[in-house]
Amino acid sequence: MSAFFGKLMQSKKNQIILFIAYVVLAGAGLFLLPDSTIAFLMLLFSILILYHLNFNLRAKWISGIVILAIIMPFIASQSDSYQTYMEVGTLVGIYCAMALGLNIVVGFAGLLDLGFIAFFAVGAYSYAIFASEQASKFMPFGHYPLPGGSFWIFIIVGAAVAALFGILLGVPVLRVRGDYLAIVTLGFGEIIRILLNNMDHPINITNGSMGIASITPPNFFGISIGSSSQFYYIVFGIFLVVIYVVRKLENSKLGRSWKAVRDNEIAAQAMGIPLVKTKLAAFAIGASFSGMMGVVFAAKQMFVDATSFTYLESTMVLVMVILGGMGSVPGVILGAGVVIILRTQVLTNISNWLSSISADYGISIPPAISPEKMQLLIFGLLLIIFALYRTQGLIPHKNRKVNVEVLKKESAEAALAREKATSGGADS
Amino acid sequence: MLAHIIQNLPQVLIDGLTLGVVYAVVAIGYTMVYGILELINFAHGDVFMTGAYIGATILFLLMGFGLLSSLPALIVFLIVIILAGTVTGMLGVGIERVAYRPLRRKNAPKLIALITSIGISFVLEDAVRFIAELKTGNYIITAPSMFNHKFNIDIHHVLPFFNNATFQASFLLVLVVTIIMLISLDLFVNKTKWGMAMRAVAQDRDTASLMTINVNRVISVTFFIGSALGGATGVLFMIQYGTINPYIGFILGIKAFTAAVLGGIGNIRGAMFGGVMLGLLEMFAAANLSIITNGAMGAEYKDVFAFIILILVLIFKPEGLFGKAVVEKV
Amino acid sequence: MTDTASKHFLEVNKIESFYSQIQALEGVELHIDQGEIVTLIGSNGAGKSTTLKSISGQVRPKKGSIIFDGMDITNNQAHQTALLGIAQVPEGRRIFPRLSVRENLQIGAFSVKDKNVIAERMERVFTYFPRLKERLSQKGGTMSGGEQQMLAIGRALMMKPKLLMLDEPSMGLAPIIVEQIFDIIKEMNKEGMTILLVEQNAYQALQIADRGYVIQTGKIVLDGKGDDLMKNEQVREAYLA
Amino acid sequence: MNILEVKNLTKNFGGLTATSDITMNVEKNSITAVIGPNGAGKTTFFNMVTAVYKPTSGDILLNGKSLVGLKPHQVSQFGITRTFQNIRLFNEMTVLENVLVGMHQNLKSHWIGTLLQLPHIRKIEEAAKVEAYDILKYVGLEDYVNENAGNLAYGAQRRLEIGRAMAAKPKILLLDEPAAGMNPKETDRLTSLIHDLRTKLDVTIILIEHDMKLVMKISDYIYVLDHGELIASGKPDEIRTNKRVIEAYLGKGAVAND
Amino acid sequence: SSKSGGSSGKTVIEIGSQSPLSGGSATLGDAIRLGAELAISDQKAAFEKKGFTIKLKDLDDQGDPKKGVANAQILAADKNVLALVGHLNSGVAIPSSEVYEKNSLPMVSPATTATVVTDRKLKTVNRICARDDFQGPAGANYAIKTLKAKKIFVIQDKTAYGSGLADQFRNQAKKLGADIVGYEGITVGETDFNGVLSQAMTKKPDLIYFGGVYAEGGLIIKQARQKGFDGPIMGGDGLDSSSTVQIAGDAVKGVYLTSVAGDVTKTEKGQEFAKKYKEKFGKNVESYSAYGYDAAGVILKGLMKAIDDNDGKKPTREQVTKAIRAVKDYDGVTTKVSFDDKGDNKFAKVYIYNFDQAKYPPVQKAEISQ
Ligand SMILES: Nc1ncnc2c1ncn2[C@@H]1O[C@H](COP(=O)(O)OP(=O)(O)OP(=O)(O)O)[C@@H](O)[C@H]1O
Ligand SMILES: Nc1ncnc2c1ncn2[C@@H]1O[C@H](COP(=O)(O)OP(=O)(O)OP(=O)(O)O)[C@@H](O)[C@H]1O
Ligand SMILES: CC(C)C[C@H](N)C(=O)O
Ligand SMILES: [Mg+2]
Ligand SMILES: [Mg+2]
Repeated sequence: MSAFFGKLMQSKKNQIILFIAYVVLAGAGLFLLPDSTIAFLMLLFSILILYHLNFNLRAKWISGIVILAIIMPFIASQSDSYQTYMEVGTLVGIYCAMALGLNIVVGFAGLLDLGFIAFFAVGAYSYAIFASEQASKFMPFGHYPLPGGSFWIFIIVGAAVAALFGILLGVPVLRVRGDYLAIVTLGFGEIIRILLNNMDHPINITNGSMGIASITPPNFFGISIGSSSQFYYIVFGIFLVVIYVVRKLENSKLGRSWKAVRDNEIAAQAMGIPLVKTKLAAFAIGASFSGMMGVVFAAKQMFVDATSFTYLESTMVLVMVILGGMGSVPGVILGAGVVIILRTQVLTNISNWLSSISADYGISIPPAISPEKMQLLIFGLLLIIFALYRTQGLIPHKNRKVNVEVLKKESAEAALAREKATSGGADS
Repeated sequence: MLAHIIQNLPQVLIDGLTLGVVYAVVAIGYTMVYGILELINFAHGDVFMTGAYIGATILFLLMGFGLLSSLPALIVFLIVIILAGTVTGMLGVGIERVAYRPLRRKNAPKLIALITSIGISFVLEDAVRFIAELKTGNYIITAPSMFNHKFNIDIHHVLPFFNNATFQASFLLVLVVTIIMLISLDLFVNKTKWGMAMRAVAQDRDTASLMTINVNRVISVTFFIGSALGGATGVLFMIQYGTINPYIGFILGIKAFTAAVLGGIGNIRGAMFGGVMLGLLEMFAAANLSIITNGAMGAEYKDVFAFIILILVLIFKPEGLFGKAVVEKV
Repeated sequence: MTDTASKHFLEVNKIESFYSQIQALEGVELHIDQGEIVTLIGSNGAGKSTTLKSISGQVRPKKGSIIFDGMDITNNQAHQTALLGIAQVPEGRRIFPRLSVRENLQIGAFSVKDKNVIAERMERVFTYFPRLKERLSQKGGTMSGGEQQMLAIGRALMMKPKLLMLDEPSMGLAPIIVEQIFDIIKEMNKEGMTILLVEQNAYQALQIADRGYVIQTGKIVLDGKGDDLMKNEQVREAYLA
Repeated sequence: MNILEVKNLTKNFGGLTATSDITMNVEKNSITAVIGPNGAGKTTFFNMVTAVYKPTSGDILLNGKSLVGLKPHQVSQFGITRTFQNIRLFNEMTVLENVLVGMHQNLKSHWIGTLLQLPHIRKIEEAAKVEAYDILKYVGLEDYVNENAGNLAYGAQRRLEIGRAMAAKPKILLLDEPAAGMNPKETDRLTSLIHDLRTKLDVTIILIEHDMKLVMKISDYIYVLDHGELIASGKPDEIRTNKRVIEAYLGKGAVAND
Repeated sequence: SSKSGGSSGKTVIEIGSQSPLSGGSATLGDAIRLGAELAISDQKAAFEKKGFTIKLKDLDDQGDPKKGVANAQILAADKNVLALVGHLNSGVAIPSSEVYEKNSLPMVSPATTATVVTDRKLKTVNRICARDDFQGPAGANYAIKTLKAKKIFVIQDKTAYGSGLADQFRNQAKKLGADIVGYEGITVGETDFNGVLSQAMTKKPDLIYFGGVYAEGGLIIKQARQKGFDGPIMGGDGLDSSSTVQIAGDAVKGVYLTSVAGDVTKTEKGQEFAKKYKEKFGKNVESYSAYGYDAAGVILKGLMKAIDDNDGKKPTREQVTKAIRAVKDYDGVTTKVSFDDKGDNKFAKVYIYNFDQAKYPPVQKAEISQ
């Protein structure tokens, strides 16, 4: 059976046909079934399948974007759960970008960061403060809330402010090494959270534990953006940019410097890599992704308070990175997707389903162990199982391989050219 | 202002010490596991919590047999703490078997164990909650009160600029027991062959096994000791604070981990010192911050205060207070 | 397990060892008799270290078997094999960096209970390497390269094994010490220790060895008496300058 | 002309004097060897030149400018690159990437340019790969281009270290026991490789090595350390017969063998 | 689960519920859910008659705003869900209600007291309990006028609820001329509050006020007593739980609290409810059990009205939203309900309780209407 399947998948044409069939099937399921979470997940799963097929890279990218930006939203829009699906999609996008940012810090540069959510918070608050009445409580000039159009500028501002904080955090990092870093970052994250939760006096900057409510929704050429399906596209856009940046950086000079520092600091320095600058770059760039998404998050929730930025959140982002496969971009994306979908959708659905069958069959479960309460337990078990069975992560990191044949050829050509040049020089 | 702070000092010291020794012993669990596996065992705070529940269970069982009233409190206490420590120790060994050893066998990257430890942490919290709630209807458990005789230190009489301080008998108990635990552990690790084996395993597992050291056994023993200490501390915690719930391990875990780092992670004396210092710092900050800042910052900033001190310490002594700078021969 | 297999002190039967997917040994076969000095030579990456690691249990062969003193140790854990009396001086020294020199030596005799025996053996090591005695409380990791090598050899001697496997013991040592190392090996051998020696310094290795094996890309391609191998045209061509 | 001058260099570790009052001059484009018994202070000397350790006292001058007080990466940027006695590769990176990192300081491809996909940046990166491949061919690792460096056998790792250091195109190349872990045949190849390197890269080489055959064959000048002190210096023939050197370091056999 | 069939071929209508079922304040969260469940099972028959099966869809918001919002999306997407009982925590209710508003899904909260909840004037947001700007001042009045407190030390838990309430209390107390000798924050989840209490002791207050929930409040009470504080300690509805007694033990004596929930055991109706509750779930009632029950009751009343107005067909959410807001003089087990234009209950009262022994419920001392 599997041999047959293997053979079937060998030909590219078969792959294309089967893949399209799968997408159509999942899409039809999403379209036709009234409650189609499974079909929705199947459709998302197609991206993972796509990743494993051996199409060329461009075809994969295009099909992936088409599925996520057109097919999925369109079909889902026919469903009652449209906004739910889009909300899940939006959250996945937000956390993917954040996890990709953390991946730069942890996966590439090898710096364990337990307070990463702070940058998200900084981004969120920077928009929340200025896009609500809040700013007028301490700003002597200007009119607040700023109009929804400012959102677009704030995406950049959020990135910049978060990057700045990243550098700020970097300063103690210059001296602290290895796992001591973990605790410094944890402390930093907690400090930021506590400050945000308390800066309502003497000057009211963050409105303290009451949080900031009534944040102005973004405005796109006069259209006010409020629904998850709209945010989905904003997030999707940012997400594509982030992926592009990460992929390019990974194989750039800077990316190699990160990995060199991660693998061996002393040797990296001996090769002329400045430790401080390289680490700071990792912190700043990683943080900036988080900051951008923080802005989006604030705009989407229309309310922020410090409870969204706890230490547990930081560890969740870290879980996404490690679970997905440290340093592996597709892995980290998958990790974020799995964790978010589990937490927001699957676990809730499972527990609902359990309690509805127990109700249907008239089984009375003591309130102490009712399935609604078991989400964390199931999540914990799943984490353990994942980790034990995918020890290298869901999609383990692989170093990009160069094509040796091409190098060989180019090297020969270059040698020939050099030879010509020297003999030519001799001629004249 | 200063007068206020000074008046309060004896009480703040006592309270800080109480909290500090609890941090210290839990911190040792972190430090030991970290020292040997370079793993931040996120589940350790919850092992501590489970120990408290196990202790409570034993206490209630004893009460059920009517032993609580017939035996001297100290004997009951010893039974409970030893039994609870042992059971928690075995729990720790079990966790290591299930969640960490398979990873080691598969040569997984170090950080993946972080995931299983977080998973274990969730599972422990919820499992304890279910069981407690199922048995008692409420997951918050209040232990029968023991050692709640109150003492008053009449220091004001001797040194009039101090206010009097009070503490309960349980404070003395906590202090004495933790000091005994800490000293015996320190001796064990620094003076016995097992201790040397632990340090060797920590530094190079493969080579340690070439020296006839059974690496898995050493790790099991480490987990047993760390977890047993955690469990025993859980019992002390229950006696000192009276009430336990399944979530006490979370924040306490973070604090204890912080303390371990402050002292120099992997270093047992460091963990002790870091724990006590953190307890004192926190207590001092909570009691005095708003006096010092004239109301601009209150007790809610105590963790900021503690973390800033931590960061400062690490900036000036990056290997923690007791850690030795690891000179890497190049 | 099988007693029929115990013709030799150590028997390595067609073992195949892997590093995850990569095959490093493709059926290595060799044997050592009690009291012999046997050397294993081969170029970089041939599989010498992997062979030693397979015997000591650090790498578990997927196929084949290893019999030591009549016991099948193929699937032993490393510490079990070590307890049977097989010591290894690992490639790259692998000193415990944060243990002192003294502790590094003590741990070599981890299975020995008697303190006097440990002290005795330590004295013996000091006669070979007086430098170690001068530096008893220095952290192993801060010793110079050659000092670490001495420590690694000394640590293995502390175990007083039945079979001593040395992975490039002369590496990083001053010429004057290298000579001494080979003397020590001979001396140990005279006292009854069986030796398996991996050396880049093939010349000297073959000189003191009773027999030798040549390994190439994971397979034994040649074996014979030490002298014979030294004269072998192929060997001279490949390994001796 | 002296490219590197070392003046009264001393390093103490607590009570231990690892190098004591060393003065050396290294001539441009020469091959200079530093030899001596184990623990003599050779590696410590390298560590001070590359700013891994700060000298207790004394000075190190590169073309007349002091290097003391610089950061390791700055020293590297001034054109001094080294290999390590206990190998330090980037284990989780491929063999090719290791060499590319070696080339970094001469690689003019800023990451912002990479992000913008500027064509000339791509060209630079592409050319760098070809050059890295050439270097790998040179050190005989062309079959391991995509292998993780940590998976190489010991000898191969040594050669990769040399390749990585070469890639930096240094003015001064410090090699710490490059032949350790190589058999005589391989050492021979390495000898000619180092020899070629000097002319090919126009580089000054300082080398620590216990393989006397190699040292005597390629060194222009030799310094001998013992217990942190300079006990002799001179041309190979002078050193070979120096009584003090034989006693402390070479041993009788070594002389006979040669 | 949208099998529109149901067990007997009837149209399914679901009532959502969101409250923390796990975590620190689960005692109260669970009570809300169980109260709602009881209300639904009580009225199941009435709806069956009209051809509808009503069901509870209960979700755990974990006291976490993000989880609350995600759950809100799930509920909003389920077209069978026409209304929702919840939340417990103001901090969760505020962002979640933005989602409800967008989806016209009406919510009736039994317990969120923060002012912002209804001050945003959302059409879908209602609550049957009193507001903190009523509860806090009521507490202050009692503390100063009845308990004669002059120097008050305020501690709060730095959550939207705790600081909101403590702020309201402080402002009123100041107005009445009391001296606020300290105003300190603590961290939710911690267990040792001796530091703050030491500070309090040096200020020699004659009353300590705590804005927060029982998990921390219980310990503060206990530790304050251990420190030798024997004056009155006062708190808000967050302390109105059997868990306060469970945690504080004997120390709870002399604790006063304001609550927005009335004592069910005072009326016959209430006692009957408590009995039924205990029978069905094997637990004693908590402060918010009856409020969960009444919140669901209000929803069901509105729903029934909407069905009738819609000729017996399943109404739209908009219809239900309007019908619920229009509920007049609903007579529940503990409270009467009529909503004003913000969604606040005109009949909401604040009650003052005192623990005179270590037993829940405490003794009702006063009942204050607006
Ligand atoms: N950890 C590893 N992961 C993957 N491959 C490895 C690993 N260690 C060794 N190898 C490969 O296994 C083969 C044999 O290596 P081994 O170390 O046994 O060689 P060796 O003969 O000891 O070489 P050397 O003389 O350089 O020490 C080599 O091709 C090497 O690349
Ligand atoms: N960080 C350190 N702390 C203490 N002692 C040190 C440190 N580094 C080196 N030493 C000591 O200084 C001396 C010189 O060491 P170094 O590494 O320079 O020797 P070397 O000449 O390179 O020897 P080898 O040929 O064995 O590599 C040695 O005795 C060593 O133990
Ligand atoms: C149980 C209470 C603490 C809930 C509180 N009334 C709130 O609005 O959050
Ligand atoms: Mg080898
Ligand atoms: Mg050296």
